[in-house]
Amino acid sequence: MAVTILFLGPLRDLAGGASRDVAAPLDWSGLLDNVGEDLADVLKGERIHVALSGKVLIDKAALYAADGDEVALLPPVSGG
Amino acid sequence: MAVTILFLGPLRDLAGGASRDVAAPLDWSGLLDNVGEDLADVLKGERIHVALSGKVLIDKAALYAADGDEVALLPPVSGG
Amino acid sequence: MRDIRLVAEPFDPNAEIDALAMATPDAGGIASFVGKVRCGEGVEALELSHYEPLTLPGMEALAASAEARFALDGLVVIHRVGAMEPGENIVLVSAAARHRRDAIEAVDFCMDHLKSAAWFWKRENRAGEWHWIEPRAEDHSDLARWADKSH
Amino acid sequence: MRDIRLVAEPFDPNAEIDALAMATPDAGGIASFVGKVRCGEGVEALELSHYEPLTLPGMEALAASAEARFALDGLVVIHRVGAMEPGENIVLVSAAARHRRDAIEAVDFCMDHLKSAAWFWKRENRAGEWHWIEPRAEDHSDLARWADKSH
Repeated sequence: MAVTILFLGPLRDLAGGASRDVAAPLDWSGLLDNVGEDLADVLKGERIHVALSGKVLIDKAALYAADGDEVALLPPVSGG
Repeated sequence: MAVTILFLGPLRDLAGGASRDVAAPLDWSGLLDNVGEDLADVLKGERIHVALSGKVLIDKAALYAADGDEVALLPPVSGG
Repeated sequence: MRDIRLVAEPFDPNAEIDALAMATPDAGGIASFVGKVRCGEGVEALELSHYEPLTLPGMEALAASAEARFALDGLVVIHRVGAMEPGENIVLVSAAARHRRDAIEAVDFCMDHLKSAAWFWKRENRAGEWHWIEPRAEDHSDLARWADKSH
Repeated sequence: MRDIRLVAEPFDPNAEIDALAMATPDAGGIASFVGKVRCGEGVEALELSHYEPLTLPGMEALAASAEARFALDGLVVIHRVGAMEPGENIVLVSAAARHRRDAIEAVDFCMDHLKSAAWFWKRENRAGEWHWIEPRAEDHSDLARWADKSH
Protein backbone atom coordinates (compact mmCIF):
# COMPACT_ATOMS: atom_id res chain seq x y z
CA MET A 1 0.00 0.00 0.00
CA ALA A 2 0.90 3.66 -0.13
CA VAL A 3 0.01 7.18 0.92
CA THR A 4 -2.26 9.17 -1.41
CA ILE A 5 -1.51 12.88 -1.77
CA LEU A 6 -4.43 15.04 -2.95
CA PHE A 7 -3.80 18.42 -4.56
CA LEU A 8 -6.89 20.56 -4.03
CA GLY A 9 -7.99 23.59 -6.01
CA PRO A 10 -5.24 25.45 -7.84
CA LEU A 11 -2.55 23.13 -6.40
CA ARG A 12 -3.82 20.56 -8.89
CA ASP A 13 -2.48 22.66 -11.75
CA LEU A 14 0.88 23.22 -10.06
CA ALA A 15 1.26 19.50 -9.32
CA GLY A 16 0.16 18.47 -12.80
CA GLY A 17 -2.55 16.20 -11.41
CA ALA A 18 -5.19 15.86 -8.74
CA SER A 19 -3.51 13.07 -6.80
CA ARG A 20 -0.39 11.01 -6.48
CA ASP A 21 0.45 7.77 -4.62
CA VAL A 22 3.78 7.68 -2.83
CA ALA A 23 5.47 5.12 -0.63
CA ALA A 24 4.51 4.95 3.05
CA PRO A 25 5.41 6.17 5.58
CA LEU A 26 5.50 9.83 4.61
CA ASP A 27 6.51 12.79 6.76
CA TRP A 28 6.51 16.52 5.89
CA SER A 29 10.10 16.63 4.60
CA GLY A 30 9.51 13.48 2.57
CA LEU A 31 6.44 15.11 1.03
CA LEU A 32 8.34 18.29 0.17
CA ASP A 33 11.14 16.20 -1.43
CA ASN A 34 8.58 14.31 -3.47
CA VAL A 35 6.75 17.29 -5.02
CA GLY A 36 9.76 19.18 -6.37
CA GLU A 37 11.28 22.47 -5.34
CA ASP A 38 8.76 24.92 -6.86
CA LEU A 39 5.70 23.26 -5.36
CA ALA A 40 7.55 22.66 -2.07
CA ASP A 41 8.11 26.42 -1.76
CA VAL A 42 4.38 27.00 -2.20
CA LEU A 43 3.43 24.30 0.32
CA LYS A 44 5.72 25.78 2.98
CA GLY A 45 3.68 29.02 2.91
CA GLU A 46 1.43 29.63 5.91
CA ARG A 47 -1.70 29.84 3.77
CA ILE A 48 -1.47 26.16 2.77
CA HIS A 49 -3.16 23.75 5.18
CA VAL A 50 -2.72 20.00 5.33
CA ALA A 51 -5.33 17.40 6.28
CA LEU A 52 -4.44 13.85 7.25
CA SER A 53 -7.29 11.43 6.60
CA GLY A 54 -9.91 14.12 6.89
CA LYS A 55 -8.51 16.14 9.82
CA VAL A 56 -6.75 19.46 9.32
CA LEU A 57 -3.34 19.42 11.05
CA ILE A 58 -2.58 22.25 13.46
CA ASP A 59 1.14 21.86 12.65
CA LYS A 60 1.65 20.53 9.15
CA ALA A 61 5.37 19.95 9.81
CA ALA A 62 4.26 17.21 12.24
CA LEU A 63 2.71 15.20 9.37
CA TYR A 64 3.22 11.46 9.63
CA ALA A 65 1.19 9.42 7.16
CA ALA A 66 1.09 5.61 7.21
CA ASP A 67 -0.02 3.01 4.68
CA GLY A 68 -3.52 3.82 3.37
CA ASP A 69 -3.59 7.39 4.69
CA GLU A 70 -4.80 10.28 2.56
CA VAL A 71 -2.90 13.57 2.73
CA ALA A 72 -4.87 16.55 1.37
CA LEU A 73 -3.03 19.75 0.50
CA LEU A 74 -5.44 22.65 0.95
CA PRO A 75 -4.79 26.07 -0.60
CA PRO A 76 -6.76 29.15 0.51
CA VAL A 77 -10.44 28.83 -0.33
CA SER A 78 -12.00 31.02 -3.00
CA GLY A 79 -14.02 34.08 -2.20
CA GLY A 80 -16.39 35.74 -4.64
CA MET B 1 -69.37 70.19 1.90
CA ALA B 2 -67.49 69.26 5.01
CA VAL B 3 -64.24 68.00 6.48
CA THR B 4 -63.83 64.23 6.86
CA ILE B 5 -62.00 63.01 9.96
CA LEU B 6 -60.50 59.52 9.69
CA PHE B 7 -59.67 57.51 12.83
CA LEU B 8 -56.91 55.07 11.96
CA GLY B 9 -56.01 51.84 13.75
CA PRO B 10 -57.04 51.64 17.40
CA LEU B 11 -58.40 55.21 17.32
CA ARG B 12 -61.34 53.77 15.38
CA ASP B 13 -62.45 51.87 18.49
CA LEU B 14 -62.05 54.92 20.73
CA ALA B 15 -64.01 57.10 18.30
CA GLY B 16 -66.73 54.51 17.79
CA GLY B 17 -66.28 54.63 14.03
CA ALA B 18 -63.72 54.87 11.24
CA SER B 19 -64.71 58.32 10.03
CA ARG B 20 -66.86 61.31 10.74
CA ASP B 21 -67.87 64.35 8.68
CA VAL B 22 -67.80 67.69 10.42
CA ALA B 23 -68.49 71.24 9.30
CA ALA B 24 -65.69 73.14 7.55
CA PRO B 25 -63.47 74.92 8.30
CA LEU B 26 -61.85 72.87 11.07
CA ASP B 27 -58.83 73.80 13.18
CA TRP B 28 -57.09 71.76 15.91
CA SER B 29 -59.13 73.12 18.81
CA GLY B 30 -62.32 72.62 16.83
CA LEU B 31 -61.35 69.03 16.22
CA LEU B 32 -60.58 68.41 19.90
CA ASP B 33 -63.96 69.93 20.87
CA ASN B 34 -65.70 67.70 18.36
CA VAL B 35 -64.31 64.34 19.50
CA GLY B 36 -65.05 64.61 23.21
CA GLU B 37 -62.78 64.97 26.19
CA ASP B 38 -61.44 61.38 26.48
CA LEU B 39 -60.39 61.09 22.85
CA ALA B 40 -59.11 64.69 22.86
CA ASP B 41 -56.71 63.77 25.67
CA VAL B 42 -55.39 60.89 23.58
CA LEU B 43 -55.03 63.02 20.45
CA LYS B 44 -53.01 65.66 22.32
CA GLY B 45 -50.31 63.05 23.08
CA GLU B 46 -47.08 63.39 21.14
CA ARG B 47 -47.37 59.89 19.67
CA ILE B 48 -50.47 60.81 17.64
CA HIS B 49 -49.75 62.31 14.24
CA VAL B 50 -52.16 64.16 11.99
CA ALA B 51 -52.25 64.17 8.20
CA LEU B 52 -54.12 66.77 6.17
CA SER B 53 -55.14 65.50 2.75
CA GLY B 54 -52.32 62.96 2.64
CA LYS B 55 -49.49 65.02 4.19
CA VAL B 56 -48.35 64.49 7.77
CA LEU B 57 -48.32 67.80 9.65
CA ILE B 58 -45.12 68.78 11.43
CA ASP B 59 -47.19 70.74 13.96
CA LYS B 60 -50.65 69.28 14.35
CA ALA B 61 -51.81 72.29 16.37
CA ALA B 62 -51.46 74.27 13.12
CA LEU B 63 -54.20 72.18 11.46
CA TYR B 64 -56.55 74.15 9.24
CA ALA B 65 -58.88 72.03 7.12
CA ALA B 66 -61.21 73.49 4.52
CA ASP B 67 -64.23 72.15 2.66
CA GLY B 68 -63.46 68.72 1.12
CA ASP B 69 -60.26 68.14 3.11
CA GLU B 70 -59.51 64.83 4.78
CA VAL B 71 -57.94 64.85 8.25
CA ALA B 72 -56.36 61.53 9.24
CA LEU B 73 -55.58 60.84 12.90
CA LEU B 74 -52.61 58.46 13.03
CA PRO B 75 -51.75 56.51 16.19
CA PRO B 76 -48.35 54.79 16.58
CA VAL B 77 -47.89 52.03 14.02
CA SER B 78 -47.82 48.40 15.10
CA GLY B 79 -44.62 46.46 15.49
CA GLY B 80 -44.39 42.70 15.55
CA MET C 1 -36.26 47.22 -11.46
CA ARG C 2 -38.52 48.28 -8.60
CA ASP C 3 -41.86 46.72 -7.72
CA ILE C 4 -43.65 48.11 -4.66
CA ARG C 5 -47.21 47.02 -3.94
CA LEU C 6 -49.98 46.80 -1.40
CA VAL C 7 -52.15 43.74 -2.04
CA ALA C 8 -55.52 42.81 -0.58
CA GLU C 9 -55.35 39.15 -1.63
CA PRO C 10 -52.88 36.29 -0.99
CA PHE C 11 -49.69 36.48 -3.05
CA ASP C 12 -47.03 33.96 -4.08
CA PRO C 13 -43.51 34.94 -2.91
CA ASN C 14 -41.86 32.35 -5.17
CA ALA C 15 -43.45 33.84 -8.28
CA GLU C 16 -42.39 37.34 -7.22
CA ILE C 17 -38.80 36.28 -6.48
CA ASP C 18 -38.61 34.40 -9.80
CA ALA C 19 -39.80 37.53 -11.62
CA LEU C 20 -37.10 39.55 -9.85
CA ALA C 21 -34.46 36.97 -10.83
CA MET C 22 -35.60 37.05 -14.46
CA ALA C 23 -35.36 40.84 -14.50
CA THR C 24 -31.85 40.91 -12.97
CA PRO C 25 -29.66 38.37 -14.83
CA ASP C 26 -26.46 40.20 -13.85
CA ALA C 27 -27.13 39.98 -10.12
CA GLY C 28 -24.98 37.52 -8.21
CA GLY C 29 -27.67 36.83 -5.69
CA ILE C 30 -31.07 37.53 -4.28
CA ALA C 31 -31.87 37.94 -0.60
CA SER C 32 -35.46 37.66 0.54
CA PHE C 33 -37.58 37.78 3.64
CA VAL C 34 -41.12 36.46 3.84
CA GLY C 35 -43.11 37.28 6.97
CA LYS C 36 -46.32 35.43 7.69
CA VAL C 37 -49.07 35.10 10.23
CA ARG C 38 -47.76 32.68 12.85
CA CYS C 39 -49.62 29.47 13.47
CA GLY C 40 -50.14 27.89 16.84
CA GLU C 41 -50.44 30.86 19.18
CA GLY C 42 -54.18 31.06 19.36
CA VAL C 43 -54.37 33.75 16.69
CA GLU C 44 -57.44 33.08 14.55
CA ALA C 45 -57.07 36.05 12.23
CA LEU C 46 -54.92 39.10 11.66
CA GLU C 47 -56.17 42.36 10.19
CA LEU C 48 -53.84 44.97 8.79
CA SER C 49 -55.20 48.43 8.19
CA HIS C 50 -53.37 51.22 6.39
CA TYR C 51 -53.98 54.73 5.11
CA GLU C 52 -53.63 54.62 1.35
CA PRO C 53 -52.46 58.25 0.80
CA LEU C 54 -49.53 57.69 3.18
CA THR C 55 -48.77 53.97 3.20
CA LEU C 56 -47.87 53.32 -0.43
CA PRO C 57 -45.94 56.59 -0.93
CA GLY C 58 -44.07 55.73 2.28
CA MET C 59 -43.13 52.32 0.88
CA GLU C 60 -41.96 53.96 -2.36
CA ALA C 61 -39.81 56.39 -0.39
CA LEU C 62 -38.38 53.50 1.63
CA ALA C 63 -37.49 51.66 -1.59
CA ALA C 64 -35.79 54.78 -2.96
CA SER C 65 -33.84 55.11 0.26
CA ALA C 66 -32.71 51.47 0.09
CA GLU C 67 -31.64 51.94 -3.53
CA ALA C 68 -29.62 55.01 -2.56
CA ARG C 69 -27.92 53.21 0.32
CA PHE C 70 -27.14 49.85 -1.30
CA ALA C 71 -25.99 48.84 -4.79
CA LEU C 72 -29.10 47.00 -5.96
CA ASP C 73 -30.12 45.56 -9.32
CA GLY C 74 -33.73 45.18 -8.26
CA LEU C 75 -36.07 45.46 -5.29
CA VAL C 76 -39.51 44.02 -4.61
CA VAL C 77 -41.61 45.02 -1.60
CA ILE C 78 -45.10 43.53 -1.34
CA HIS C 79 -47.27 44.08 1.73
CA ARG C 80 -50.61 42.47 2.32
CA VAL C 81 -53.46 44.50 3.83
CA GLY C 82 -56.88 43.49 5.12
CA ALA C 83 -57.84 40.28 6.91
CA MET C 84 -55.69 37.17 6.77
CA GLU C 85 -55.41 33.77 8.42
CA PRO C 86 -52.57 31.93 10.19
CA GLY C 87 -49.99 30.69 7.70
CA GLU C 88 -50.74 33.40 5.15
CA ASN C 89 -47.94 35.66 3.95
CA ILE C 90 -47.95 39.26 5.15
CA VAL C 91 -44.84 40.74 3.60
CA LEU C 92 -42.13 40.00 1.06
CA VAL C 93 -38.94 42.00 0.64
CA SER C 94 -36.59 40.69 -2.02
CA ALA C 95 -33.42 42.41 -3.23
CA ALA C 96 -31.16 41.44 -6.12
CA ALA C 97 -27.61 42.74 -6.11
CA ARG C 98 -24.22 42.14 -7.60
CA HIS C 99 -22.79 41.50 -4.13
CA ARG C 100 -24.56 39.50 -1.47
CA ARG C 101 -24.12 41.92 1.42
CA ASP C 102 -25.94 44.70 -0.43
CA ALA C 103 -28.86 42.33 -1.04
CA ILE C 104 -28.97 41.05 2.55
CA GLU C 105 -28.60 44.47 4.15
CA ALA C 106 -31.25 45.98 1.89
CA VAL C 107 -33.72 43.35 3.05
CA ASP C 108 -32.77 43.95 6.69
CA PHE C 109 -33.12 47.73 6.22
CA CYS C 110 -36.51 47.54 4.50
CA MET C 111 -37.93 45.09 7.04
CA ASP C 112 -36.83 47.25 9.99
CA HIS C 113 -38.55 50.26 8.45
CA LEU C 114 -41.68 48.37 7.45
CA LYS C 115 -42.01 47.07 11.00
CA SER C 116 -41.73 50.32 12.85
CA ALA C 117 -41.89 53.25 10.47
CA ALA C 118 -44.54 52.29 7.91
CA TRP C 119 -48.19 53.26 8.25
CA PHE C 120 -49.73 49.94 9.22
CA TRP C 121 -51.90 49.05 12.19
CA LYS C 122 -52.44 45.43 13.12
CA ARG C 123 -54.97 43.66 15.22
CA GLU C 124 -55.26 40.00 16.08
CA ASN C 125 -58.33 37.95 16.77
CA ARG C 126 -57.86 35.58 19.72
CA ALA C 127 -60.79 33.53 20.99
CA GLY C 128 -63.18 35.75 19.08
CA GLU C 129 -61.80 39.04 20.48
CA TRP C 130 -59.84 41.61 18.52
CA HIS C 131 -56.65 43.01 20.09
CA TRP C 132 -54.58 45.85 18.65
CA ILE C 133 -50.85 45.17 18.44
CA GLU C 134 -48.76 47.82 20.15
CA PRO C 135 -45.42 49.14 18.89
CA ARG C 136 -42.49 47.05 20.16
CA ALA C 137 -39.43 48.65 21.77
CA GLU C 138 -37.28 46.08 19.95
CA ASP C 139 -38.51 47.31 16.58
CA HIS C 140 -37.47 50.85 17.42
CA SER C 141 -33.98 49.77 18.51
CA ASP C 142 -33.67 47.75 15.28
CA LEU C 143 -34.58 50.85 13.31
CA ALA C 144 -32.14 53.04 15.24
CA ARG C 145 -29.24 50.90 13.99
CA TRP C 146 -29.53 52.50 10.54
CA ALA C 147 -29.26 56.05 11.87
CA ASP C 148 -25.77 55.32 13.29
CA LYS C 149 -24.29 54.08 10.07
CA SER C 150 -22.94 56.15 7.26
CA HIS C 151 -23.49 53.15 5.00
CA MET D 1 -35.21 21.08 11.33
CA ARG D 2 -31.76 21.16 9.72
CA ASP D 3 -31.01 20.23 6.11
CA ILE D 4 -27.39 20.60 4.99
CA ARG D 5 -26.37 19.26 1.60
CA LEU D 6 -23.78 19.28 -1.16
CA VAL D 7 -25.43 18.68 -4.52
CA ALA D 8 -23.84 17.89 -7.89
CA GLU D 9 -26.96 18.73 -9.95
CA PRO D 10 -29.16 21.86 -10.30
CA PHE D 11 -31.58 22.41 -7.41
CA ASP D 12 -34.79 24.40 -6.97
CA PRO D 13 -34.55 27.02 -4.20
CA ASN D 14 -38.33 27.57 -4.17
CA ALA D 15 -38.99 23.91 -3.45
CA GLU D 16 -36.41 23.92 -0.65
CA ILE D 17 -37.80 27.10 0.93
CA ASP D 18 -41.35 25.74 0.69
CA ALA D 19 -40.23 22.55 2.45
CA LEU D 20 -38.65 24.63 5.20
CA ALA D 21 -41.87 26.67 5.55
CA MET D 22 -43.95 23.49 5.78
CA ALA D 23 -41.65 22.14 8.51
CA THR D 24 -41.76 25.34 10.57
CA PRO D 25 -45.39 26.49 10.89
CA ASP D 26 -44.67 28.45 14.08
CA ALA D 27 -41.96 30.61 12.49
CA GLY D 28 -42.94 34.20 11.83
CA GLY D 29 -40.69 34.46 8.83
CA ILE D 30 -38.11 32.96 6.54
CA ALA D 31 -35.02 34.75 5.29
CA SER D 32 -33.18 33.35 2.30
CA PHE D 33 -30.23 34.04 0.09
CA VAL D 34 -29.72 32.45 -3.32
CA GLY D 35 -26.35 32.94 -5.00
CA LYS D 36 -25.93 32.14 -8.65
CA VAL D 37 -23.40 32.20 -11.46
CA ARG D 38 -23.57 35.73 -12.86
CA CYS D 39 -24.51 36.24 -16.47
CA GLY D 40 -23.00 38.78 -18.79
CA GLU D 41 -19.39 38.98 -17.62
CA GLY D 42 -17.86 36.64 -20.14
CA VAL D 43 -17.95 33.68 -17.77
CA GLU D 44 -18.82 30.59 -19.78
CA ALA D 45 -18.68 28.10 -16.92
CA LEU D 46 -17.88 27.87 -13.23
CA GLU D 47 -16.41 24.84 -11.52
CA LEU D 48 -16.54 24.36 -7.79
CA SER D 49 -14.30 21.74 -6.26
CA HIS D 50 -14.42 20.59 -2.65
CA TYR D 51 -12.87 17.98 -0.38
CA GLU D 52 -15.67 15.73 0.79
CA PRO D 53 -14.16 14.69 4.16
CA LEU D 54 -13.86 18.35 5.21
CA THR D 55 -16.46 20.30 3.23
CA LEU D 56 -19.70 18.69 4.39
CA PRO D 57 -18.64 18.32 8.06
CA GLY D 58 -17.57 21.97 7.93
CA MET D 59 -21.03 22.97 6.68
CA GLU D 60 -22.66 20.91 9.44
CA ALA D 61 -20.48 22.63 12.03
CA LEU D 62 -21.40 26.02 10.56
CA ALA D 63 -25.10 25.16 10.81
CA ALA D 64 -24.66 24.09 14.44
CA SER D 65 -22.88 27.35 15.16
CA ALA D 66 -25.69 29.38 13.54
CA GLU D 67 -28.27 27.45 15.58
CA ALA D 68 -26.34 28.18 18.78
CA ARG D 69 -26.06 31.88 17.97
CA PHE D 70 -29.58 32.61 16.70
CA ALA D 71 -33.03 31.41 17.78
CA LEU D 72 -33.97 29.39 14.69
CA ASP D 73 -36.85 27.06 13.93
CA GLY D 74 -35.14 25.63 10.87
CA LEU D 75 -32.09 26.02 8.66
CA VAL D 76 -31.36 24.86 5.11
CA VAL D 77 -27.91 25.14 3.52
CA ILE D 78 -27.48 23.70 0.03
CA HIS D 79 -24.27 24.15 -1.93
CA ARG D 80 -23.73 23.08 -5.47
CA VAL D 81 -20.42 21.46 -6.52
CA GLY D 82 -18.97 20.57 -9.92
CA ALA D 83 -19.44 22.40 -13.20
CA MET D 84 -22.25 24.91 -13.74
CA GLU D 85 -23.34 27.50 -16.27
CA PRO D 86 -24.26 31.21 -16.00
CA GLY D 87 -27.65 31.67 -14.36
CA GLU D 88 -27.45 28.42 -12.40
CA ASN D 89 -27.83 28.52 -8.62
CA ILE D 90 -24.71 27.90 -6.53
CA VAL D 91 -25.91 28.24 -2.98
CA LEU D 92 -29.07 28.56 -0.91
CA VAL D 93 -29.18 29.51 2.76
CA SER D 94 -32.65 29.74 4.23
CA ALA D 95 -33.49 30.26 7.89
CA ALA D 96 -36.88 30.15 9.60
CA ALA D 97 -37.27 31.89 12.93
CA ARG D 98 -39.85 33.27 15.28
CA HIS D 99 -38.33 36.75 14.92
CA ARG D 100 -37.15 38.21 11.65
CA ARG D 101 -33.75 39.45 12.79
CA ASP D 102 -32.65 35.98 13.88
CA ALA D 103 -33.58 34.64 10.44
CA ILE D 104 -31.87 37.47 8.53
CA GLU D 105 -28.72 37.43 10.66
CA ALA D 106 -28.41 33.65 10.44
CA VAL D 107 -28.43 33.89 6.64
CA ASP D 108 -25.84 36.68 6.73
CA PHE D 109 -23.66 34.68 9.14
CA CYS D 110 -23.82 31.45 7.11
CA MET D 111 -23.11 33.21 3.81
CA ASP D 112 -20.07 35.02 5.22
CA HIS D 113 -18.65 31.73 6.45
CA LEU D 114 -19.47 29.81 3.28
CA LYS D 115 -17.73 32.49 1.22
CA SER D 116 -14.47 32.63 3.09
CA ALA D 117 -14.20 29.79 5.58
CA ALA D 118 -15.70 26.77 3.79
CA TRP D 119 -13.60 24.31 1.80
CA PHE D 120 -14.49 25.28 -1.73
CA TRP D 121 -12.25 26.23 -4.61
CA LYS D 122 -13.71 27.95 -7.66
CA ARG D 123 -12.49 28.44 -11.16
CA GLU D 124 -14.11 30.27 -14.05
CA ASN D 125 -13.88 29.60 -17.72
CA ARG D 126 -13.49 32.79 -19.77
CA ALA D 127 -12.90 32.59 -23.51
CA GLY D 128 -12.00 28.93 -23.19
CA GLU D 129 -9.43 29.45 -20.41
CA TRP D 130 -9.84 28.37 -16.78
CA HIS D 131 -8.94 30.89 -14.08
CA TRP D 132 -8.86 30.12 -10.34
CA ILE D 133 -10.70 32.61 -8.15
CA GLU D 134 -8.55 34.02 -5.38
CA PRO D 135 -9.72 34.79 -1.85
CA ARG D 136 -11.15 38.31 -1.57
CA ALA D 137 -10.09 40.70 1.19
CA GLU D 138 -13.71 41.85 1.44
CA ASP D 139 -14.87 38.35 2.31
CA HIS D 140 -12.39 38.18 5.17
CA SER D 141 -13.51 41.53 6.57
CA ASP D 142 -17.13 40.37 6.30
CA LEU D 143 -16.23 37.27 8.29
CA ALA D 144 -14.34 39.24 10.92
CA ARG D 145 -17.56 41.08 11.84
CA TRP D 146 -18.82 37.97 13.63
CA ALA D 147 -15.73 37.64 15.83
CA ASP D 148 -16.40 41.07 17.35
CA LYS D 149 -19.93 40.34 18.43
CA SER D 150 -21.03 38.51 21.51
CA HIS D 151 -24.31 37.89 19.71
